[in-house]
Amino acid sequence: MDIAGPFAPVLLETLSACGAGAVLLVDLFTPEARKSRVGAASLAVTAILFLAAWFGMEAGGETATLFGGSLVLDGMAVFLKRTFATAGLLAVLAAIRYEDRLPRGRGEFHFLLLSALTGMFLVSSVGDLMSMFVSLELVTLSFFILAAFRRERPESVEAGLKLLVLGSLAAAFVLFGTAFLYGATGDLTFAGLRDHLASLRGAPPSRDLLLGLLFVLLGLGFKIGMVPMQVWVPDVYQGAPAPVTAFLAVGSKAAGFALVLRLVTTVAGPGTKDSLQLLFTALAFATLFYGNLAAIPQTNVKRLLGYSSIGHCGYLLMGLAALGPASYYDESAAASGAAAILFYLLAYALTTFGAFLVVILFSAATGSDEMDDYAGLSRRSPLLAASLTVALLSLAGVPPLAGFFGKFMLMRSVALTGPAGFGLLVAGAVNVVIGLYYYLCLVKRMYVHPPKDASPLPVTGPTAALLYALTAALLILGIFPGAFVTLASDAARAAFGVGG
Amino acid sequence: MEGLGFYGFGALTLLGALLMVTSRNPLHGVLWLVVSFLGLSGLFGGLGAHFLAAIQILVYAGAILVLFLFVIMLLNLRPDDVERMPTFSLRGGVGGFLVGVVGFCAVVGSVVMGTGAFAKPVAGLPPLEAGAADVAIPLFSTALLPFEVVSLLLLAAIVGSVALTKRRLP
Amino acid sequence: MTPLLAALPPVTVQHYLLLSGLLFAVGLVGVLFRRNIIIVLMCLELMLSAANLAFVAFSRVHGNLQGQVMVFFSIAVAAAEAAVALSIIIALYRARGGVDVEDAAEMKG
Amino acid sequence: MGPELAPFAWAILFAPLAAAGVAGLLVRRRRGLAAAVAVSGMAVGLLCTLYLLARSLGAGEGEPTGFVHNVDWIRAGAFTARFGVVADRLSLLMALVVTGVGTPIFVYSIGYMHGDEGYGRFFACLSLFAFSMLGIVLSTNLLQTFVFWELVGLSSYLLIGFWFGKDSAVEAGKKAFMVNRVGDFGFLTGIILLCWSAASLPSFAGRNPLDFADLAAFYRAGGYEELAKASPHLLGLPVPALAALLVFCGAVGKSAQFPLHVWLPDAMEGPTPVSALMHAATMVAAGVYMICRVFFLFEPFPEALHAVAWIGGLTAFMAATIALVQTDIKKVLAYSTLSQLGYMVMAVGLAGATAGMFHLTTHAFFKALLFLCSGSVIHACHSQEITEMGGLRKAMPSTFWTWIIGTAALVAVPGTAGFFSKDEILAAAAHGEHASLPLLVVGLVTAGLTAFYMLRCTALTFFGEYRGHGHPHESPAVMTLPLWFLAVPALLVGWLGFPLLFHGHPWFQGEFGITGVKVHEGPHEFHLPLALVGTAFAAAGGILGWMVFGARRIDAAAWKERLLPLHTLLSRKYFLDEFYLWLVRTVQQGIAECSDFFEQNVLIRGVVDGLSAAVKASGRALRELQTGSIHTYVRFALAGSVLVVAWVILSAARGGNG
Repeated sequence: MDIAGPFAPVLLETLSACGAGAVLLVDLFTPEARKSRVGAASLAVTAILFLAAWFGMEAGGETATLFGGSLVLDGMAVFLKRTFATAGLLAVLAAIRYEDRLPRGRGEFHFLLLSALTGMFLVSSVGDLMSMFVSLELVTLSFFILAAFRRERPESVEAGLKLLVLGSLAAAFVLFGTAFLYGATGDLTFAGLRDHLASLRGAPPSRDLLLGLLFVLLGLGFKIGMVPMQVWVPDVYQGAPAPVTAFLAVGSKAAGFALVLRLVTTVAGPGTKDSLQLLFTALAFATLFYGNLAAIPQTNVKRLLGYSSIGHCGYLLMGLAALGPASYYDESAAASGAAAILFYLLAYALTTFGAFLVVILFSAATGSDEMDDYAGLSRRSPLLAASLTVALLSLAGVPPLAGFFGKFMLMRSVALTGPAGFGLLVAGAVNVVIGLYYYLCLVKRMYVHPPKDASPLPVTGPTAALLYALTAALLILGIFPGAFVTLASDAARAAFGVGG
Repeated sequence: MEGLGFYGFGALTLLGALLMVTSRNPLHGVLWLVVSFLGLSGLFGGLGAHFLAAIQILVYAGAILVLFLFVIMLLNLRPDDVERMPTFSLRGGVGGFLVGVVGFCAVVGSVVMGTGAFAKPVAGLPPLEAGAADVAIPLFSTALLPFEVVSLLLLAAIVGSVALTKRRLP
Repeated sequence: MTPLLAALPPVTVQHYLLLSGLLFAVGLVGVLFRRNIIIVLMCLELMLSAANLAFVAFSRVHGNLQGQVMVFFSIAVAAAEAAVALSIIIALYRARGGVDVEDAAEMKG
Repeated sequence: MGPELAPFAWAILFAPLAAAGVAGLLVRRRRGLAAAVAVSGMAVGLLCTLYLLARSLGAGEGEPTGFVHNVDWIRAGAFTARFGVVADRLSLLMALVVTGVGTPIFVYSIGYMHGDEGYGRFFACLSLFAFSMLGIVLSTNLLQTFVFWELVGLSSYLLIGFWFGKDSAVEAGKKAFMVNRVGDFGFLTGIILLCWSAASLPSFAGRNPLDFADLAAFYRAGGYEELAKASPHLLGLPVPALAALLVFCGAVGKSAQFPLHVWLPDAMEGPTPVSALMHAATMVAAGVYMICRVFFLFEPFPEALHAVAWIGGLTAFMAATIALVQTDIKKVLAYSTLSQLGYMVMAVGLAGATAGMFHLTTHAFFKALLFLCSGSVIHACHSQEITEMGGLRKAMPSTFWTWIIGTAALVAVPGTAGFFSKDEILAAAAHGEHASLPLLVVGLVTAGLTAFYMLRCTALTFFGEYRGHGHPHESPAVMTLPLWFLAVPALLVGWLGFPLLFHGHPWFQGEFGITGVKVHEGPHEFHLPLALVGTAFAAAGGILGWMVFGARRIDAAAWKERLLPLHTLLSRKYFLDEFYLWLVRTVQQGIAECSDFFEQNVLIRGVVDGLSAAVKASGRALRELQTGSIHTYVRFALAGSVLVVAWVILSAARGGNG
């Protein structure tokens, strides 16, 4: 369906930027008593974006470029945009459930959600480092404000401040690294970088290029919660308003991985593969164990999900470790790693929102995020308990839920690299067991422990429908992943230039 | 002449930066940072980036740092309000300094000094003079997308700042 | 004056890069050790500027203007970041009554 | 018999799922209807199984005895995963076990669950469990097996969590889930290793590395040698042998073999025979079934088979010694189950899939029967301690007689089901291709121990005086009828494997399904001398047990009345008692305590608890890092980044210069 003509490649970005402005205008002209219209307007925008992303874009179409190569729309970008559009829609739905606790600034809140979403759309298809930097900053900056948005709560401000200081440090890393990439290649486009590496004919790249690449990767590692840039994650997850946390968990991670993938597909070549595989294997190890071990003693649900999100970054890094030298399948191991990352991100988006929606509803009703207060939830609201259980099991990677298939694909891609990946496979397996342990601790509280306060928690019709839909989506993605796997794998193979 | 410019402005920049980092009074810190940015502007000029040299003074020194001053005065911060002592626990301080700062300098320094392509004297490079018009051409052609994104970014920053700071809580 | 200059080695791109690295490191020192959040913020700005210096130097090396255009964007981003950061600082001051980094350490573990 | 019968096979799989959906979502609050839906779902599965089995057995010479029906599930580039059903004698036999044991259990639950709040939900969960179990049974490929494998674990966890509502039981459920995951990840790693190594061979092209039939055909054509040559040795083993052992890890977890057996006795803790049954008759058998299904992976590697057989033998012996000293009726049966599972695994390692499957089938029926009986007893006595029972044979005649039938089958009284399957295993240990004298001894001793503890348990439960509280009475018909329903196969199912009787229909030999399980060449024999020796061991154990616990009680009563007149008899009794005490305290108790000590201290405390303590401690240590101070965070991030950059650049420099 071609509704935008030559502007089709920037359709989503344009729509969401205009939508953000429209939401501000609606806010401006809406009397105080009818502020729920703002949320409705924002919902309409994201619903249109969702439909446009899933039904208005061709996944297998030709790669389109605009702005002289600054913007590239290929299969990978389309897949990521669909993930972002889904996350954006769910974030706005979650935010509407949360609005009662926003005493002011609904318009601004939704505007910032949409501007972050615009940034994510841009990030998924940037073609040069300038666009990368500013799009990334658009996402980050929107999240600085969103995290601190409930400024009457000290935790929220603290979350914003921590995000700000570490995020700015990461931005400085990215900028410094970009400078060295520019110094080494004389160009700021991904194509230029690729040409430069191709001209080396398999020789390892110069050390200044490596320095630049590493600083950019570490700066992006901040977005995805990768060791050693992961320290902010638990505090910010705990302190930020819950819909923001969910959007941050999904959007920031996916945006970071979009860029890491873009960068790695650009630089992966005979001269860099060894270093990259070693690097990502080590980082995946550290990140996996850090996130999952530190999650065990947690008592706050949002904080637990924060540590778990670090763990999930570790799993995703396993897909990057598959980009190294492959003994049996050369390019296809790399492509399957990238495909696994894409699929995992989509599954993670749905799962995370499934979990956070329950967290939002629960804290709206009880004002608490403590795990102990979840005791006996199954008796107070079977639907909430069941939805959260399904989401947690999907995070843990239990079949037939979406998370299982994602982990299976990641592990498969690591296995395809041959015996070199064996240690990482074992580490992944061990971490799945650890992860299961702490998720089950929460499940146990909900189903076994007696409730302190037995009053039922009612769930209204639309919310229940949303919970059912998310649970169904997790099952569908786990049981019939075929279509999505095909999309992800076509996208990844196109990005690596593997035929078929 | 090239040499004089670099050493002079470089020393100014570094000195300003060091004094900013060590100043107890944030007000003094801002002023030292202005000095440092003036030096940086001189360095930009020496490298032929005349437009950026002007921007550095107009935007950084003229706008951003004034905003800092404004906030410091708004909050009425005095030196002893905040900095009772810097956090310098022995372990974190020495470890952070050694691994972080010294390690950073060592890595970057060794890479810079080890790359032969950067050993060329600047004076020998082909001249590059970039005034406003020269920078504007790529800015509005090849770099149009980031330019548009920056406009959105600034809008988001404005909206966000207003949302975070406006006084009235209904 | 002249003998002093003559005694110094000719200025190479490395000099600019080392200066840029040093400025970045000075910024790092501030972020690592200062408690006044405003100073920390200024140090972050200094780090961005240090990267800008490297960009301009590389722009001179390669003889193209891409680096300078990037610096333009970097300054714009820095401005936006400063505005947001200062508003968060004001919110922090209202919530905690101070601007000490160590005050914002309630969430941990 | 061909794919035109596929609808029946799909019906076996999806009837319980449909029942779960209807019972769970539509009629959850209408108790009777939910139960009826669940029972009929199982009954449909049972009927379809019986029909297909009849067709398979009735297949004429040269006609296929099974079929595979696949649909493409996920297709992504070079990777295709299928979803399908396989109906051959192996899978149909297992399906018969699941549905044939499952149906009476469902009926029994109607009575046992009477008055429970979550009646409808319970039946939905039970049906879901049956669906996942049948999914493993009918699976055509490794990935599908793995998915249902996990689903079985999950649904049993849900059932335990649902049913107990008390902390220790859910801890047990969690432990079961966790320990199983350890095995499962061996399994998954094995699958991936196998796929990776097989798919890398050019001669494998065109086949699906996950598919049982494709893999089996490849192995039968000698592909394993190529595989072993093409890939490097890992841990001193050729890759296909390592993959086989890793796949076996999955079975070790699910079938509760040493050293992952620790979860099974705990899973019995709860008061319900229904939930325990899953851990006795069907779910734990999944591991044995799975290694039978992929037996072709083990067949070419004697070292792998030996490992399997020894793990099985060790489990069988160890669990039997522990069972000797248990006083909880369900714990006795739990350790007995462990022991019998070990027997099955040993059988697979020694004789091949057919013997293992034979014992699995007979065991499923009589162990299910014994568990239902124990449930009936617990229902009547409100206690699980056999020291608080006694004399129940008069109060509960149906339960008593069916228990006796089950015990006879377990003890392997000639003519009962257990006799034939146990004989086959002993014969394999004595005369088979991989015969092993030590394992024969283990098998015989275990047979004796089995008889001993079962007689002890029977004597203490059903004979003598009632020592508990209240007045035990027989359970309602809805509970006793399933007992009789199961008693029939417990007595008779063994004859199916008796070669002299079914000479024309060799059930447990020859080509045994699409994956070409084939060990016994030539006609199967019945080994009379060995059968006698085995029976003698069992009889010795049984008589000793009876003397000590049955006979002693009668005489002990008499002894109190007539203290002096029968002095010599008494002294003899005393001698026996002392001997028994000595035997139990020093030898058996010693072995049992050693095993128990090993399990409690080394395995649970040392490995399981130690690991979890280490994990928790490191979690807390990492937590210390998260001080909340931005300075700490910046320092960590910066120091980490600098180290990463320095490491990569230095290693790249070394690589570049060197």
